[in-house]
Amino acid sequence: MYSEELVVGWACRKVNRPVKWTSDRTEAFLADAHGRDHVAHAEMAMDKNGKFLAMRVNTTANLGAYLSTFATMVPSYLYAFLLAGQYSTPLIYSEVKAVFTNTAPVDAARGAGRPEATFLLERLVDVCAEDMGLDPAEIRRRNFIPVDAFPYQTPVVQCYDSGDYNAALDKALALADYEGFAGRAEEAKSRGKCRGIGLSSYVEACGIAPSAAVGQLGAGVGLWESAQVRFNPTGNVQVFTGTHSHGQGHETTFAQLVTEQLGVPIENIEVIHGDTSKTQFGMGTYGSRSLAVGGVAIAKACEKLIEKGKKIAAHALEAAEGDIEFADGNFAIAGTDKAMNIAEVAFNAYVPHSYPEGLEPGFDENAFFDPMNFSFPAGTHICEVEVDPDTGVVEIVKYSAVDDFGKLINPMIVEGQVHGGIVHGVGQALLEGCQYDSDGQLITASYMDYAMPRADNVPSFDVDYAPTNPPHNPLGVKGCGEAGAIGAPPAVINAISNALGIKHIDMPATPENVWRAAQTATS
Amino acid sequence: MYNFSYQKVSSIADAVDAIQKAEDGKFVAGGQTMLPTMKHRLASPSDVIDLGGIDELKGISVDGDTVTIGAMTTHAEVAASSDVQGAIPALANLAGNIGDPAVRNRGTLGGSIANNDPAADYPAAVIGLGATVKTNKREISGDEFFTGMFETALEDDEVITAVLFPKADASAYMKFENPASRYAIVGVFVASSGGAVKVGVTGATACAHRGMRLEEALNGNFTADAVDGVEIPIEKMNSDIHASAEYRAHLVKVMTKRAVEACS
Amino acid sequence: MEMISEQRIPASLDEVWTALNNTEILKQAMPGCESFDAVEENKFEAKITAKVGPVKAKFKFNVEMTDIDAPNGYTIMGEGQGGVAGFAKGSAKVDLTEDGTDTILAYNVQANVGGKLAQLGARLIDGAAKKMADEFFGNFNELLSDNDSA
Amino acid sequence: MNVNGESISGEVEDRMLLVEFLREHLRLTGTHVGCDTSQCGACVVHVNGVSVKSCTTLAVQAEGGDVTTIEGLAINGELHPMQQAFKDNHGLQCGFCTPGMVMSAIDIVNRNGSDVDEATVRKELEGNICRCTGYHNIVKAVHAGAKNMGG
Amino acid sequence: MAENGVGASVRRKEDYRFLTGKGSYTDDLNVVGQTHAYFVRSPHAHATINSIDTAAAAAADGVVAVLTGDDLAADGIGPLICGVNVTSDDGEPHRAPVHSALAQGKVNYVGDHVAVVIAETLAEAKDAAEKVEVDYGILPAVTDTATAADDDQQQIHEVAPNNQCYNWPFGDKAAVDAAFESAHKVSSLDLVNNRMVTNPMEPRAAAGEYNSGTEEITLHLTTQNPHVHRLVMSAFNQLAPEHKLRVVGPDVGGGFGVKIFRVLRRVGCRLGLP
Repeated sequence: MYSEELVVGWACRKVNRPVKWTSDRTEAFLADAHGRDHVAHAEMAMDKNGKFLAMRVNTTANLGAYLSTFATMVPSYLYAFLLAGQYSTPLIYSEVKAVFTNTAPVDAARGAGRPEATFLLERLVDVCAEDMGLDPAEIRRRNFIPVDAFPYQTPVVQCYDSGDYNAALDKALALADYEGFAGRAEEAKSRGKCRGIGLSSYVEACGIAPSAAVGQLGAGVGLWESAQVRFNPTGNVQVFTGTHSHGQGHETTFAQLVTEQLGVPIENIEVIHGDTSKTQFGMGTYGSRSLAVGGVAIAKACEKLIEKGKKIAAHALEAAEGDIEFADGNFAIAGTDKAMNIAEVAFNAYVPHSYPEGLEPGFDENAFFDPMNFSFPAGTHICEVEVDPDTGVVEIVKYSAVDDFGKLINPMIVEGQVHGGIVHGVGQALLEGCQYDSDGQLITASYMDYAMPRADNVPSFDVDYAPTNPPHNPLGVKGCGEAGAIGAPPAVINAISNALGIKHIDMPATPENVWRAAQTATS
Repeated sequence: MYNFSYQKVSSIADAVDAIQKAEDGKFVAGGQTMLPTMKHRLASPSDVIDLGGIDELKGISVDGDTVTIGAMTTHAEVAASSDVQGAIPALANLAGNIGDPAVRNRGTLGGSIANNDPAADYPAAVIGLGATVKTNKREISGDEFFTGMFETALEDDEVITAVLFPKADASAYMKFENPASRYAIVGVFVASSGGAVKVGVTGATACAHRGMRLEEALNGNFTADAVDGVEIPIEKMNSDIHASAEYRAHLVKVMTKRAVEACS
Repeated sequence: MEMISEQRIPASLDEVWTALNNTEILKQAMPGCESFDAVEENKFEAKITAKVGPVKAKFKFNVEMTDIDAPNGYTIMGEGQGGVAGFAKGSAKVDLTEDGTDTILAYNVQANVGGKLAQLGARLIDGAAKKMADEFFGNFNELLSDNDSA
Repeated sequence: MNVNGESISGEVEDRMLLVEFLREHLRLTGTHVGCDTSQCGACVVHVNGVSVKSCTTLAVQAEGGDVTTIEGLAINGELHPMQQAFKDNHGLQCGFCTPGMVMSAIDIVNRNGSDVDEATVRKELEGNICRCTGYHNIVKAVHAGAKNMGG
Repeated sequence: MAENGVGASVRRKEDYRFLTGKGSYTDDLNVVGQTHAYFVRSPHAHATINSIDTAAAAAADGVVAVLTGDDLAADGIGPLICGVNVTSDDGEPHRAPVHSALAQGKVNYVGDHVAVVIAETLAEAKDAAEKVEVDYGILPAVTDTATAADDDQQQIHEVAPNNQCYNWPFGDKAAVDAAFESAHKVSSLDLVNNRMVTNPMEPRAAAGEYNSGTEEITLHLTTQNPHVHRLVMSAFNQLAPEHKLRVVGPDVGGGFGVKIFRVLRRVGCRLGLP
């Protein structure tokens, strides 16, 4: 939460007038919570086959001037608990020092902790591959958690639900034509360009979260989600969710869940969110949780409606409740053609002229869902770049992503989330760097100096899926909103390192930094 | 923005009259730099005198070896002009890469060179092509027009009317963009005419300038390789979070080579 | 940022030193300076309108002279408030050395800005500071040269 | 001025920006403000048929001009081909940059024709920033819209 | 049914309004009698606030009120909270400095909130904000992540010695060290994870309305979770009882984490529950 929000709420009562405040972009740069800002040292111990034996990580995390709402958790629980990644490393030790500075507060930013962990680990794995003389794909394969080991308990608290990391890697390698890379690199060389390819095999914990788990970590409320599915007498449906959509398309995805389950035409379903006076208490949208947690709550409310509908239909059709079956929007007496559709049931529920005692009028159900575990999307992203060694300019020539999000409710929307996440991650890797001078003045406080990714900074992407079935989630879904931002940064930096034959380059890999690295690499 | 008084004038005489009467007046051409500055309250002119209504400041004409572009001609108009494309394609190309399409639809040639931002594109072309800046008072050679960071030879009540660009046998502009603002970190305009080479450099130093050392090397040996031996003095280069002086000096050479290659 | 430069001034070291302590000369040399008044010994208040391209901001500077080593040099420091534009602070360490009949004035300038100027003008700060310092010492040189010929 | 085909007149302060006039006086809030340095493009409208950033244009400068905003594209509830293409291709997520993006897209097609290539589309969208979509689907949408506009 | 059900790439229901300019974002809301707020922010990264003189601003054209941290404290509005506890290696909870919504006594970063001006128009609020005189005592600033906790650094918050919020070890160090001792090969890497600004395209906004008849505050916010915003503002900031506070997140133009209010700690205690 922010000062401005509280002050506006307080001030409108104090002056007894409506008060509006809107940030301009410069204020947003100054006072919106920033993200990331770690310095870290990481080490991996290996046996002679390149098998990971243990990892040690030392991290300093900048929290800014004050603690923002989630500041403490991002570099701790959302970071260190993801350090196992896709690997069966048996021993992990992490130390995180969180510090205050005279800079804007730092808090959650797309991925929150998980991109930091993934960048560190997936860069380190490439360094390990180089040190062991192994192909980056090979060292990953040797260390992946095997498909038959799920659910898999990592040494850092998290217990992964499901995954088939080899499947995603193989599919991504094929999609990226990894085999053909050497030829493309040769061809690029003839044009004076350095071509590189980089892998990133990430896992993340989202679908935040099981209340029991976060309770143990010091959270004082649960992280369930709520839903209410209400039929109006004329048969259309209002779905109230405690989640909140700000671009994710809930009004569509959630309507799809309801149309699938209840058989009501999608145009007759309205999803309502974001108003404390309209919707029941809910936890909101972040940590890729809306579908994996909120969607399940909706499904459960729909189940309750079906149960209730059976009672009403049984009464109306003069049958035993046990004989009523529900399918495709119709309540029917099993083995007969006597049936009524769900809209008729709804009308009946609000016109209960002859209801027996015990049958409650109304057709409106609530449900809450508290998952047993996080959901653990994973995947392999492969980035191919061409570096112009004369200028240091990096062009992403090909980007392939294969993700496991479990079951997809709306593939179009999921793919859009992947695209957006990738570009957020590419932005971090190549363009975006927030800089303060030594006096604490923010010198990247506008789009004139803070480089946002534009359409011509990125190519179109090749996206595919290697789904597994998460056992804890009744819908079989995992979150997808943050995956790209988590997977992309190491894929891009690994590709640049590969192109130049260097150990590492820090983000953002600006043209000057890349040019300097290229100078060092060739000298 | 602070308040000010806006006047749209329809003749140069009215414009001059208005600025002389104003306490602290400013001409606005396209306004693409001035309005954001005023919005941030970093400038507070008492009067804003809009030159957009003066028809004689607009338009493009080709006469023999000279392309004349009115000061209030927008970047988009220059980029799209078949006259400019035919006579000096590098100039059309330069105009078509200033800012973004919406900015190009309002930003003007006169506004750009009068502002003389150290990272603006047009000054490189004015210098590289050896253009002449025509005002309501006189004609100023490109070399003499740009006098320092954001400074020009213009007097307070002087209005640019047009820029006269001589055709070149071959010319090219190569720009290395700032990834955030898309201004030039370094932009180099190379023009070759009758064996004589001119090089206009922007972005690199406090003010656009002629690349004399580069010209020396390229006169008589108009090849990219000729640039290799040229030493670019680092101490004069701009340095900021986007590019150090050393990197800028390097880019001046790379962009020059690429411009020379594009000329052939 | 930091920058180092020098001026050769056709005047004696003592003349230059005197001028460096003359508020009227300092005022005339400073671009955009409207007033430069002593408030106490070695402390001054200056009003300056700084103009860099489209940006025009009025500053009120508190100026102080320190490390005074007459007649060989001093450090002149200023901190200015520019209202909504932000603030600027800078110092110039000035060293004088005699060279024949001329004096070499070497200056080492450090400048910083804060507020909107820093937030929006990062790419221009170094250039603008250098320009102002060079103009100031250039004007100063000219003023002394004119004095000589007068 | 003429806004979305309707003649509009009003007294405004000289310092009022076109975007402020549209949003505050005419309550045409589809045109958004996403930055203060003319970079993001959320405020793009058409003035006399070409795209301009309404946050960097004074209202008085548009006097007598024809202004088209996102609200003026759909006719009788039927989406403009470019709007339809954005919907069909999932070219928007949070919707905030979308009005400016659509106005710029139409301008791109107007200038480059219906067979504009991908590199040109990407290059010419440089004045419009989107944080949600990763541009992939926007580029697809502009191509689809270009075809529909052309046909 | 299946064509619009699970697994179908259904075109979005929300798109029509966004594509026709009919989305309703917080800044699009306009109500009768609306005033505009503009914040006076610190231009300094680290400074004491010696005094704030609001008289000239309060007297400026169109100004409705100029409010500071003292006014906020006088009305009993609580400071902003951090939601999650992390236990440091000394067994103590993480160090949590008080964060008043309007600074009191000290500012700690450029952009920190010093005062708010409320006026009839935004331009008037900005004009008046320039008239708020703040006397700052400038302190050295700490900006570098790697060295912020070094002994010679300026102390920012009294409660956090060495500018350290926590040091949080996790894992079996002895076992890990032993594994490193006997490893065939150790690879290592130093890296920086660069600071980002999240930049949803819609800047944050808030619009508040108070109904003195029902004593209810309605707050429209660019929020990712309105209920939690309400809960915290009620339980921790004492803005209003939960049933007298309505929080609405209308159309929100991107969040990416920057518009969250997250998990909170100790709500139960605050509410007097076990």
